[in-house]
Amino acid sequence: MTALIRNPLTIVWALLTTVTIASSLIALDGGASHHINTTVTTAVLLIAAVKTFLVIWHFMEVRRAPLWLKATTSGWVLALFALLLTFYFASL
Amino acid sequence: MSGGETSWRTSRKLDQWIAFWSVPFFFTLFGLVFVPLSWMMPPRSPQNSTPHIVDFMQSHNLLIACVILTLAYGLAPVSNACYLIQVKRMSVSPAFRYSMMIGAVTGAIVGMLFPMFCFGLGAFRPGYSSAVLTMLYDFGYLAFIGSLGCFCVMWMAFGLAIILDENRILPKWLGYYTVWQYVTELMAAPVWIAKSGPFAWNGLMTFWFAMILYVSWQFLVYICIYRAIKNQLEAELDNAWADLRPTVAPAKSSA
Amino acid sequence: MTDVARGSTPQVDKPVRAEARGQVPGDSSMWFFVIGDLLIFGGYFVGYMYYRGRNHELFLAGQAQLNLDIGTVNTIVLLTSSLFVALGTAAARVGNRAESLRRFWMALAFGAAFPILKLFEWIPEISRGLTPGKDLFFMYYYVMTGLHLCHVALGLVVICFIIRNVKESVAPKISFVETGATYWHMVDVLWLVLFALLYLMR
Amino acid sequence: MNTKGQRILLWTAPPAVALFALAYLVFPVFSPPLSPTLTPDQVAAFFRDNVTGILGVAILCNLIACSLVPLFAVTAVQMSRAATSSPVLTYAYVICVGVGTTAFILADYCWGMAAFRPDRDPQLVSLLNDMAWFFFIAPVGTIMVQNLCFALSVYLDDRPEPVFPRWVAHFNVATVVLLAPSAFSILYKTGPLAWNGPLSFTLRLTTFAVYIAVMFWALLRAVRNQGDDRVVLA
Repeated sequence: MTALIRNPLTIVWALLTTVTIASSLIALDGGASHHINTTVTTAVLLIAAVKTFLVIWHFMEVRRAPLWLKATTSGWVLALFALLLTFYFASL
Repeated sequence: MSGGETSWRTSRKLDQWIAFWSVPFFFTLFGLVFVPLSWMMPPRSPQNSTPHIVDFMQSHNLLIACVILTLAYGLAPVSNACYLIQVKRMSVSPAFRYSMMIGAVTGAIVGMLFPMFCFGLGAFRPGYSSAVLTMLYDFGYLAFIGSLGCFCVMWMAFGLAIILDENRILPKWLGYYTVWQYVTELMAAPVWIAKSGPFAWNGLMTFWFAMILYVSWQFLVYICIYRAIKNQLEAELDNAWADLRPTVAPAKSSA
Repeated sequence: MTDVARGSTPQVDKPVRAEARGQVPGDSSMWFFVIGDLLIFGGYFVGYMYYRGRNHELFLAGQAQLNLDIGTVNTIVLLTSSLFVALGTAAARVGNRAESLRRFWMALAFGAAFPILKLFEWIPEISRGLTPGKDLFFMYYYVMTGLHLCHVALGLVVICFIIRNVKESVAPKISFVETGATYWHMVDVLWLVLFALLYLMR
Repeated sequence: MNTKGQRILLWTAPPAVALFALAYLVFPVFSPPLSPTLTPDQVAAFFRDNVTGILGVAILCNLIACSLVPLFAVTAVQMSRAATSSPVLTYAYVICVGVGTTAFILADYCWGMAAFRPDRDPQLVSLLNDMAWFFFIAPVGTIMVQNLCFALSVYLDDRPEPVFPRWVAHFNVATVVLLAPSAFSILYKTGPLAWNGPLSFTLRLTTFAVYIAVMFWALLRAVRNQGDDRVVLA
């Protein structure tokens, strides 16, 4: 069982879980009254980007993949969240 | 012309090439009839005002479009047959072919002929009330864009056949690409609910994304089938036995 | 699509350890599917953000009705299931079939919890009249989470196939296990973005 | 391989044709064929006066709508025996038969619907009647492609002794030309091309009747000398 805990994947998982809870808390108190709150949105989206990157990099083992696969997947994460943020701020 | 050989007329695969080259003709005609001729596509908004709908439904071009389509829509089964013969060569059960065939039959009627006639009927007789014309307008567009199930089963069967096939008649990534067509059908379901915005029948999410994926898929499938026909060995053809033993004719069974 | 497979690498002679530098985990045409799916969903997400930009109040009002707790728990459930899939793949790669099997059963258990929690979330909402036809936000909410749920359902089937493969064959086909794992992680990635867009952003 | 099955299916065609002829003769809408120029009120009045006749034939046609499918099925089997490089023509033929028969059934439904409650708003009765005529007369596309596929399979047959004589193929191409005008019935309300005009109505139905008779005879001959070789269609 201890092998499980010290496994690097589990550490990544623990990080992901805590970050998820953190982003939920940010969303909860920051935007409880449910009106536009740019800090909450940027924080939440950036956290989601980090989480996505972690899952792709470690769980999907893109860490050991050839360069083109690393570039495509991380390129997707960056492009997507950049687009999301630009559309968000453009609409304010 | 096709096949590259000078004597395409005597090519042993003439029936496949004729069926194959009828497909671009049909799709170009399809595109010309729907877009420039009758302005049915890109779809008009479900929010249009009644006078606008009545005016569109009374336009004579719809009738001409209807005539051209009723003459040419028989070619849709031919394009489906092109897919079926490639699936027949795959190492998969005939069940995939038959479900595609049944999907094709259903799709041709509910997805093409019936909506086309809805528009034709609107334009055929000036006397109809705007309520009837609006109903035909809605029915036409919803049947065109909202016919989901028959195409779901076709793309699912085609995609799965390609993925499971060991003879690698068609490339595996095309199988996954075909499965996405299934996803776009799911995405088109909300057209029956939303009357405006991105989920209406002319919306970004349901129509335009699906159109981008479908048109690109159609080109890729078409190129892959061209290669599949071209690379098929002469010995594998169904008529290969015909010139070997003229007298006895043991047709190859392929149950 | 960068990876138009000129015939994917034959699965038979693939080296067992994927650690060899520059080795694509799993079948390369599956990566074509994963990248394509990410692109399609990327398009849907950007579409969502665009239409949200045109009517913030409607989306904010809709979000107020959502159940954030189940959303968060669901995210953690999916992450845990993804962890066990990754651990199971690692165990299968070193040939420890018993351990790998246990981990994949755990992954299946957590994975199956996701749709159940999703129903616990949807049914009260629908009975409160928050149906897809209510407004644009709920249409997006049900269509996107619904489409994702279909991916989860397919993913659960894939995990069952992995379990069968690991349990029955003496030397489990590593590339098949990796392919299934890649698909499941993609489903997890899509949910992470969906969770942020639908539940958290303001 | 005995061809008893095919022969039985073939011999279901003559009674089916007899029933279709009966339906044609008894159907009030066809004697004489309703003119497209009738106003909705006249159409509604016509349906009110002939409810029993129309409903009777609508039910009969509903029952026998697919009675010719066995004949087309045997045609598909014989086509698959032809030595062409692939069964693409046979598959296209089968799908066309499916689509064509469905169109006929939809026409029958619309007439039945119009006669079910003739006291409906005349506009709706007239719409249903128009729709029925559209589905009955206009969709010749599939029958044309069907016959072309059949003709092609005969022309491209590499067998030492072909399944069908070549004149059957020529005949099928001729039917395609004869059936084509009725697609234009959508454009006109009067004149030869209107749906009750000689070109669209009489020519089309006679061509179809002759087509069925000729195909029946040609198929009988083909099945008889099929001898012992197996079928490719599977």
